Amino acid sequence: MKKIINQPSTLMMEMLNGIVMAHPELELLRKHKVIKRKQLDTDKVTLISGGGSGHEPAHAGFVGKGMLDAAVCGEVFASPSQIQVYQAIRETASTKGTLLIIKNYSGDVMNFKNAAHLAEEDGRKVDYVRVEDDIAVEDSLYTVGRRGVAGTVLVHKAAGAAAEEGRSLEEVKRIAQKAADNVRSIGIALTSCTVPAKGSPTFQLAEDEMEYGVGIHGEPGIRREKVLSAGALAKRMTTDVLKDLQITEGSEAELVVLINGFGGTPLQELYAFNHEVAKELSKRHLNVNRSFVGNFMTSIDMAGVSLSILKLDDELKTLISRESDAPAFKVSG
Amino acid sequence: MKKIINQPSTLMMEMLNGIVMAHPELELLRKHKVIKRKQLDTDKVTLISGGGSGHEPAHAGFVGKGMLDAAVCGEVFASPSQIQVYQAIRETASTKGTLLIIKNYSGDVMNFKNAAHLAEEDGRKVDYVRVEDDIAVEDSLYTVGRRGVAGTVLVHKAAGAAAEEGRSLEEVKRIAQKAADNVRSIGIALTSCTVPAKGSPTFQLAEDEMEYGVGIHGEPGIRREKVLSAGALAKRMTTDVLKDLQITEGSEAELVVLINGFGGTPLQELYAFNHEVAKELSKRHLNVNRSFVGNFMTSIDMAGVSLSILKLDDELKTLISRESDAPAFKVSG
Amino acid sequence: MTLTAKQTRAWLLNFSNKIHDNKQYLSDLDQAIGDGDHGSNMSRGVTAVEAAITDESLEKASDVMKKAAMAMVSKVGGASGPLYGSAFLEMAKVIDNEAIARVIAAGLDGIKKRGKAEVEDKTMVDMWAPVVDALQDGRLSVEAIEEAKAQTKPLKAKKGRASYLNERSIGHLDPGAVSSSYLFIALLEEVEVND
Amino acid sequence: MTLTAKQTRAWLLNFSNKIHDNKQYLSDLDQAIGDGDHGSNMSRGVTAVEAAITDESLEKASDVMKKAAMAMVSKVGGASGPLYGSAFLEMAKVIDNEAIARVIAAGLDGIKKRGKAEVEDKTMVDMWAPVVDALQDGRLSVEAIEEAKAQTKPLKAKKGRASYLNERSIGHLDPGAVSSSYLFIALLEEVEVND
Ligand SMILES: Nc1ncnc2c1ncn2[C@@H]1O[C@H](COP(=O)(O)OP(=O)(O)O)[C@@H](O)[C@H]1O
Ligand SMILES: Nc1ncnc2c1ncn2[C@@H]1O[C@H](COP(=O)(O)OP(=O)(O)O)[C@@H](O)[C@H]1O
Ligand SMILES: [Mg+2]
Ligand SMILES: [Mg+2]
Ligand SMILES: [Mg+2]
Ligand SMILES: [Mg+2]
Repeated sequence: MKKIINQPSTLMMEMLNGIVMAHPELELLRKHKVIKRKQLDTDKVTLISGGGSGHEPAHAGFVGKGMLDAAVCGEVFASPSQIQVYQAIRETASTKGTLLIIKNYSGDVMNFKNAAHLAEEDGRKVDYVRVEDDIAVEDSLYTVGRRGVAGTVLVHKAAGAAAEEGRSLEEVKRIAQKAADNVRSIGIALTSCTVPAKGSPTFQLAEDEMEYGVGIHGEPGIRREKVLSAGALAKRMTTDVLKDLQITEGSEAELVVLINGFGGTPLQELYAFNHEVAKELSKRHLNVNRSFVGNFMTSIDMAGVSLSILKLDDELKTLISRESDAPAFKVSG
Repeated sequence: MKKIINQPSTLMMEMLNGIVMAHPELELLRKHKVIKRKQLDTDKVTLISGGGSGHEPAHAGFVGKGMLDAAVCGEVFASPSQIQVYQAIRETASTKGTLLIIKNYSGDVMNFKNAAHLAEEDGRKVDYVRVEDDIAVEDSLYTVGRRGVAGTVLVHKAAGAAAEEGRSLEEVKRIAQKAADNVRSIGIALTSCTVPAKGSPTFQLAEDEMEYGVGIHGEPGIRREKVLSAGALAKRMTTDVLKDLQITEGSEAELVVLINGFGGTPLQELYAFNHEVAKELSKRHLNVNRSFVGNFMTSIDMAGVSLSILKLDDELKTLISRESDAPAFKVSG
Repeated sequence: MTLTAKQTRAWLLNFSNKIHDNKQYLSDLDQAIGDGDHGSNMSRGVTAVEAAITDESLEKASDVMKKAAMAMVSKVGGASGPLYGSAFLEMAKVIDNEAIARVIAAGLDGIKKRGKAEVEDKTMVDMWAPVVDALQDGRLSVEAIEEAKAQTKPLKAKKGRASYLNERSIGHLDPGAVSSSYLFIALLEEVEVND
Repeated sequence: MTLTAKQTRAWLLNFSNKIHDNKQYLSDLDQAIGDGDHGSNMSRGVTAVEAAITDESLEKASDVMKKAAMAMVSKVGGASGPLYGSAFLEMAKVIDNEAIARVIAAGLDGIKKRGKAEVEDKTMVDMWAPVVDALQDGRLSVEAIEEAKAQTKPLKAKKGRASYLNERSIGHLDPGAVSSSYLFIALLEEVEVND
């Protein structure tokens, strides 16, 4: 394993320190591994997200004006404990209540929900929304739903803008839920990530292989296949996502596209991939309102890309283009 | 070679298209591979930089308010031709003249300088500054000076802020030169990049090896060594850079730190490395004014990091903290 | 027969040792159908458990169990933290008054309530449920535990991270079932359960 | 003897073929002490040269050479683009009136003016300078070219990207000297230069 680290056990705390040094508008609650805005507006709904580490810039990079108020940071790929989340809720309480945005993984869901219950027992107003945007996982009665992946960032954005307007908890939740209901993602990997504590890649792929439908924790994808060209990949991923969103050719709805690198893929390829996706959408006479390209929800150093598409209505369209000023998600408004 | 591409020969144009799609405030002059601001202020000094591709987000990602007006894009690791640069100068001309910011590589210098001469023959006011921040290269009478690497981004920032104020070409050049004179960098690599047209890594390193003093084009470093821990690496790199800048313990000058990932290193490690560098600086009683952490001047998919330090005076301090709104360099001001 | 604080402590410390010894193995199992961290999650958890239960002033088995539950819940994120936490918490509620079969049954209920998994969903439930049955019949043995463990292999996961793999989850042991197997082997080693 | 447009075209097309044939080799050489793109840079350049000089209406050798120079300058970034461009441009100025030795000498001057390199700086100058000498003595041969090429190996680079490597540049051929060697072998194959 080649990494610029001291030892895996101290990496996370060093990283959190490094984040607040680079972004002095953020504050680290060391004991609970919570990164929060230094200046909280206690008169708006508090938005909290988080999860395991290893997805940087998620979620600390999304704390800031127009996005989150706090990110609760678990160990690499492990949800934060309910105590951490509970403390985050306490430390960022506002008069309007708190909304938790949870990526749908059993660990995250259990810990965030338990924390919400603990806080409610204190008499606080807390609600939550689960994001389940990954279409790689079949939606069926027998599973725990789908995974929450990069689409979550767009849920932060929409809910963040609504909260910033001073809307009620119910309203902000409605917006978050609407964004979550209208965003879908699919990801592929060319290489596996290497979890520092483990020191070796989580899976092995041959030079001509990729995994289609990977998660963001080094979980294998749903199929192992031969590598495709950027164009063929864009066509397939776009088709799959649009189908799941039930968007047909020529649909009026404007779309937000998020091209997310998993950490090891150069920006060069991400931008070129954006071009391929745009070509696919324009072939289908669909309108892109905005596209975001970069590393947003990574899987440490994995090479690969995910495509997320959010279907806008007028309300979401307005909110998505509002100003945001988080380290890893700045929109000029 | 595992990349998400169609073929190497079309990658660059696809990438440039993908960039302007994601950033509609930018415009691509397809014929000359120039990315420029859509809205130019013809009453401020025009700032142009550029160079080979493969350094994304450099330089297109630094085109925007408070930074550059245009980036001229060469093929992967090859300077743009003088014709391209000349056309960029023509297409972005302002009443106050044009400043070229050149990374010190023979190819870049020759092509940008020739372009400046061509434009001067048209009666235009054009000047240039060379950035030579890489201390890996010994400064000697017999070499062509040092390489220009990630420190160049801070030169863009300072000069960009000065230009935005409406200063004269001479003034903007003075600022750019001052920033260039006060910034130094050093980089290390854990893996080589893979140039798409070549398809195999430019150099090979064993599992326990790193290259100290690498450039940003896959050039080997000045020494091949055993991998160091993040702390030991930060200590050595910080010491080397400070020494070259002649900054001694307890010096009053405030510093800007730029931790630059080469493309394949996860943000996790970059932030943790920022923490180690901050520790080294604070041990020496030095004051960090600001630190920037991320992928700014990459070498495609190389794993590694560079450290740049800019020594501030009051003037540079003001300029560095001015607002900037380029896709890859947003400062809130 | 009910457990004493001393027995409970010995049981959990034995469990803890087994987790540490098999940390890498548990992560390897999780690598195949999950995200490769079950060993480190559990080892972080039991380290906290050890620290929490060494306090000699804990007089009742329920005190020890409650401390262990809190340690798991606060130190282990991931799915296994709250699940073991719930199990231990429910066990703490009855451990001072009920026989061991009823205690483990209470733990199983905690897991099922928290994780909504049923038998054959390829989770730790597939270890706890057969163990409860065996205890009720007074025939819990290492063999029975190993048997239950092996039974998770052909199952298709329906809960937890492995469920996202669908067909590809078949043919691998469930990591949580394996870590739970150490809990019950430790129980056999420390306590005479089948009397 | 001065070159005709036809001879010049044949010479440059032959050069172009050699570059295409050795594209990978040139990049490999550049990989050792540079950034591994000299082959692709040159091949992009000569492709543009081919297209520019096929125009049969170019009547003078200088017209052909000027077109080639512009093609190199506009299509090749990197260090080699402006250097070959300057060489060809300076050669164009004299090619209609001077003997070949003077033509190559003019090219060499262009390179030196543009790149500020001297002999033994481990650049293409170390190919052009001995070739000029040999031409002046009427003894240019493949052996002399190969000899000059080999001479670049022990040198330490003082100009260009390889100079950043310092000591580590020793022991490798200079890629630009090698690509220039094809220019002169092509010249030998197309023109009787030593008369
Ligand atoms: N809903 C659930 N009910 C019961 N057990 C579960 C459930 N979800 C996961 N598990 C158990 O947790 C184990 C994985 O734990 P761990 O790897 O520590 O957490 P994570 O999956 O969050 O990385 C699985 O092997 C399984 O036994
Ligand atoms: N200053 C210079 N003077 C003469 N030749 C030079 C100079 N700099 C570079 N070269 C030549 O250019 C060659 C490298 O060209 P190339 O790889 O195409 O450009 P780059 O170095 O920009 O990648 C070197 O091998 C050398 O022969
Ligand atoms: Mg996990
Ligand atoms: Mg080059
Ligand atoms: Mg796991
Ligand atoms: Mg080169």
